[in-house]
Amino acid sequence: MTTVRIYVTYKQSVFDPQGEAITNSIHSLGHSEVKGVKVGKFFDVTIEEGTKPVEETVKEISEELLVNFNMETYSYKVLEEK
Amino acid sequence: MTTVRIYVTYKQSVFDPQGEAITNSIHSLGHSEVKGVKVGKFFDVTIEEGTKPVEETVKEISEELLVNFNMETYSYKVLEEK
Amino acid sequence: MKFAVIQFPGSNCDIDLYEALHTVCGADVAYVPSKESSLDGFDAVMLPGGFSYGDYLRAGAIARFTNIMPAIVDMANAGKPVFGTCNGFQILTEAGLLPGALKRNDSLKFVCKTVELEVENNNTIFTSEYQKGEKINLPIAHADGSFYADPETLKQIEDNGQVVFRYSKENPNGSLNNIAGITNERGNVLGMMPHPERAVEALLGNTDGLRLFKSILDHAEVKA
Amino acid sequence: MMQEMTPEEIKEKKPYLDWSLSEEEYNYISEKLLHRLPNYTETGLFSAMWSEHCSYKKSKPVLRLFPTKGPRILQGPGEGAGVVDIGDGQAVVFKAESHNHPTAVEPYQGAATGVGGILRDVFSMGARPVATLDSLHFGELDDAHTRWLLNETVAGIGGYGNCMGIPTVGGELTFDDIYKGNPVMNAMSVGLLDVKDMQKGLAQGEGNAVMYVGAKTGRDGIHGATFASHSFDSEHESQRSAVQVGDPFMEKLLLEACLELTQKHADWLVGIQDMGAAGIVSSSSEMASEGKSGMELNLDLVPQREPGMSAYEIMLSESQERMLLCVKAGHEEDVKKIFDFYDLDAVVIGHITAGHNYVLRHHGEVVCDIPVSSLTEDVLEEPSEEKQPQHMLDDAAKPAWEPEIKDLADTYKKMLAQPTVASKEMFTQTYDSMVRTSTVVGPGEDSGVLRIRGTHKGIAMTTDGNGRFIYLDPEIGGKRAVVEAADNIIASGAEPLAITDCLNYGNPNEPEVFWELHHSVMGIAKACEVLETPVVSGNVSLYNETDDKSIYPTPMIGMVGLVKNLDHLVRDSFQEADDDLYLVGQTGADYAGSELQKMLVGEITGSLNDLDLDHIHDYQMRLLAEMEAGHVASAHDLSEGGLAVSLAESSFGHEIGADIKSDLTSAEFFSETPGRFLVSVPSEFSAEFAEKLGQDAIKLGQTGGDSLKVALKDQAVDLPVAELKQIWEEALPCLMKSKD
Ligand SMILES: Nc1ncnc2c1ncn2[C@@H]1O[C@H](COP(=O)(O)OP(=O)(O)O)[C@@H](O)[C@H]1O
Ligand SMILES: [Mg+2]
Repeated sequence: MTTVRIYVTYKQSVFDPQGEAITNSIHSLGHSEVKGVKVGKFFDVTIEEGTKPVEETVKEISEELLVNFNMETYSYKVLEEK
Repeated sequence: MTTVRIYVTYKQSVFDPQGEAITNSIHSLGHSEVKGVKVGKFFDVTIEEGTKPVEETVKEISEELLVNFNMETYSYKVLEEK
Repeated sequence: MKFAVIQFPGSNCDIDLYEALHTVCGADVAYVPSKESSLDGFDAVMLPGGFSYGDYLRAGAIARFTNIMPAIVDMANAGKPVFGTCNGFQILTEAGLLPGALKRNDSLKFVCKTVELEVENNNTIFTSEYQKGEKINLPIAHADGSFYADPETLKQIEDNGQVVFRYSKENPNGSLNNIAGITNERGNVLGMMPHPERAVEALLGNTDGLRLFKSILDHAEVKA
Repeated sequence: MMQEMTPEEIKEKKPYLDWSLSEEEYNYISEKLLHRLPNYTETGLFSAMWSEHCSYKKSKPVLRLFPTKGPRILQGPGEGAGVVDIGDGQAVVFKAESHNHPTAVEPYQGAATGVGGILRDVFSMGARPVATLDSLHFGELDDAHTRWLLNETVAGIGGYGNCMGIPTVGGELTFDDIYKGNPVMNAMSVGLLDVKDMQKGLAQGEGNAVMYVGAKTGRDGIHGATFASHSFDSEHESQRSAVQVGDPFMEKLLLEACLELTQKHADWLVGIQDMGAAGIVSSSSEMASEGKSGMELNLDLVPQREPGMSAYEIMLSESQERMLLCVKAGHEEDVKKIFDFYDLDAVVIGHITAGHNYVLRHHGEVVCDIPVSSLTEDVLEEPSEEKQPQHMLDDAAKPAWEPEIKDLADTYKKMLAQPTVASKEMFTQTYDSMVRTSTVVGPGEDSGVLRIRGTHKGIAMTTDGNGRFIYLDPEIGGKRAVVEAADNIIASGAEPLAITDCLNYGNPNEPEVFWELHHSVMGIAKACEVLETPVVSGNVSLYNETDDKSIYPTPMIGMVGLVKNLDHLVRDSFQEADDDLYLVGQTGADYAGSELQKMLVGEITGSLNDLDLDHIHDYQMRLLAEMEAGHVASAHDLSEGGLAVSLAESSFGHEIGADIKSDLTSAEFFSETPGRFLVSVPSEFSAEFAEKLGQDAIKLGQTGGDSLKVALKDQAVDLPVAELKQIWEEALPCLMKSKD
């Protein structure tokens, strides 16, 4: 079993209203040292090796389902193998 | 400037309906090698050093705002410093 | 008895609460923007539904830092009636005035419909006009209404009789123990996902929520 | 940063062709309007403002056919939204908008920003939006991508409207493979206004300020207007950066701030307009044009979300949740204070100047200096070729299709499970339809109805359009669309007031498509005249095609009506047993384009029968008078699936059945002749009702029991209401779950 963490975020130029609202809230709490917040989501996907390389599965499910390339991009990292 | 990625997830014992739904969709796409998905969110927070240690800021904003300890937990990682 | 209806940025059921109290019940009520910091002169405080701060972090999470919150906490501590519906309930849990938390609905979808509830506890200042065990119908309209508390907290809430309303036919969101509304330990803070203020006029097809407001008003009269 | 091309390089390399400005237009602008070569920024402004989306250069000659005036009409097309007087110093304000292309690309945000945009149109008039409706046409649900598109689109509409706290109270949702690559997503917003607070998009008075309020400007949606004026082909991937993200929370603040300004301090304000397609340039130049003024803006003052934006990017950005105000000199700080309270930016970015020029400064340089009218009024109208579609000629030569119903019970059940007919509740219940506690009738009936607080009146609203009919015969189909909308309004006991429209068509450069546009507008216009429902606003969406295949011509009609006394509001569902049942309107052999044809044949063919609009209007009004007299218990118009479907739907609400006997054949039971109603009348009013409706109503039988007992000329059935209801309710949830 391998667990891969897939990170999905808005593309650079896409407006992130959540990040904006959270930044404002952090400032109103007095944390002026915080310069900005961007929000993303991640998926910890547990994959059974064997049939095909883990990378391939990750690529396929990201492109078919988890990511909308019109506005999002993704990256991933293998968390653990056991 | 330091960017810290703060990860927030439901506590282990809390049902994650989104992970469940995504697992089902992945299966219906034919990826039987995927055994499970857990969903979380992350916040990339850009912090200016100086006034106080970055860790302290992260801890404060997480506990005050970003995490609801009734149902969530968090972890973080320093992404880059420049 | 004077009611305050709090307007957080993004509240949108403020008019519903206001009109239910003012036009339908003839009560004395005023809007109070959450930028204000005082509730002097008010006897009860009502937190409306809506999407405070867009619900952008978690529903109700950002609203609890508004100026008015300390005054609401003071009202709660003073034993005055504090009521939150929908987003108001979410804010009350985020602020720690009520136990537990409200998660995303199990369906992952916003749901707006009328559901059946059982009045579990009519021995509160909010529900004295109802019968214990009575079934009533109230509208819900939320995406984050699945009540969650850890097992220990849940047991406490149940043992103390803090559960006031339970979904009785179907559970529309995945709430633990079918919980639709709870009070604090003292019983003067009520949070509920359903919208009694949407059910106070026959013209709109439902008056089952009216007695909740009448109960609060009765209680004030008895006290006075 | 990329170096901008010089005017000479532009002339030579013709980048404007990619921005959908033609060489002829470019030359006309250089030679006749400016008498010089436009620079890079100016060329960008022209290409956006001269796009079909902003200028209506192709559709304008056709749009002139619409009747737009009437005794109640306070504002027709041309402003943010139409305004119709409803008495007591109040008006209803409404408009519809299409967001088909953005929705096809990013359905959640495309639909959400479509709703956000139409709301701004309504509150820019000084009105509070009180209801939203949608009109959705999607591909068949056997396709996983379509199911995803639909789910996300509905979530986007709900996500925006629910957060704003504006109830979604009605709409339509139909399915046909023709919409597979190019779904139709139209949204309509209805607002209420005290007539004295009405605003216009106007800028004038030398020295008055131009103020920018709301969200910051980013690079999103640059060239959205030209994007909307383009066909899709699978290759234009790069256009996809036009995706905009909606921020309903910001818009809620903007709404409240703008209403505070227009309702309490209108005297500070000259005009207000939302920033929609082509962002700052279209709003500011249109306001200056309306006021016959000059305007000078300093782009360095525009609140910006991203560093290093060029003048071109700032002007063309379609960032959401922004408005432009013209404020009387001296009141800038007052206005700012209002917006400050809502934590919104409000910044003076320029002034009204003497003369008629539109001047932009950026980083201390003049980057644009052109006559205002060259952007707004001098646009070359584009003559279009048109030709009657070949399929119409072919169809006319063929004998009409005659359905054969072998097993009435089986056909009836299958009909109720057609996705276009089946219950849409699984979608509509994700919309908050009750917020602000004025919804008397929410989604699921003929019209949505809202009470007007402080009065005993209501407003009824509906969206209707059936592309299949328009495709078969644009002119007759156009008439039918308006009649269907009026039927829905009248079925609620409301008097039709006026319409808005969204004209969704394919590529207008195709002569057959332009013919469809022209002739359907002729039909709509004719029906609006006869039914006395002028067109007060609308929207045109062209180039709805994927890989050269156009959608059906799909005009959406959004109609609003007035319920004079809510005591006489009429619902769809049978209210009591033993009421008399009437069918109002004649039934003919109208099978071309029907749901029955689609279900049995799998395709749409044939010619439509024309309608007698005067006659329909006449009995519609007599029916309405009976409703307003309180003689009608329930009324439901007949549309997809004809009498069969309306009968079933009317029985579902309170699970009250009916017992009817009729000379109609089982085919006619499903016929879709327009202008018909199923009406239940308490027996004490039955005689009078029958007399008033005369030849135009046929008594069918009675309500009652828990089944539908239907005896037709050739077949009879007796089906339990509960069984039919279950079929109708479960059809869509089941289709949406299917795996393939
Ligand atoms: N997408 C939608 N959004 C909101 N309401 C909808 C939608 N689709 C259908 N409805 C509601 O469902 C009911 C039935 O729709 P439809 O079959 O189009 O009605 P009709 O044929 O009477 O125009 C209508 O009340 C309509 O308001
Ligand atoms: Mg109808």
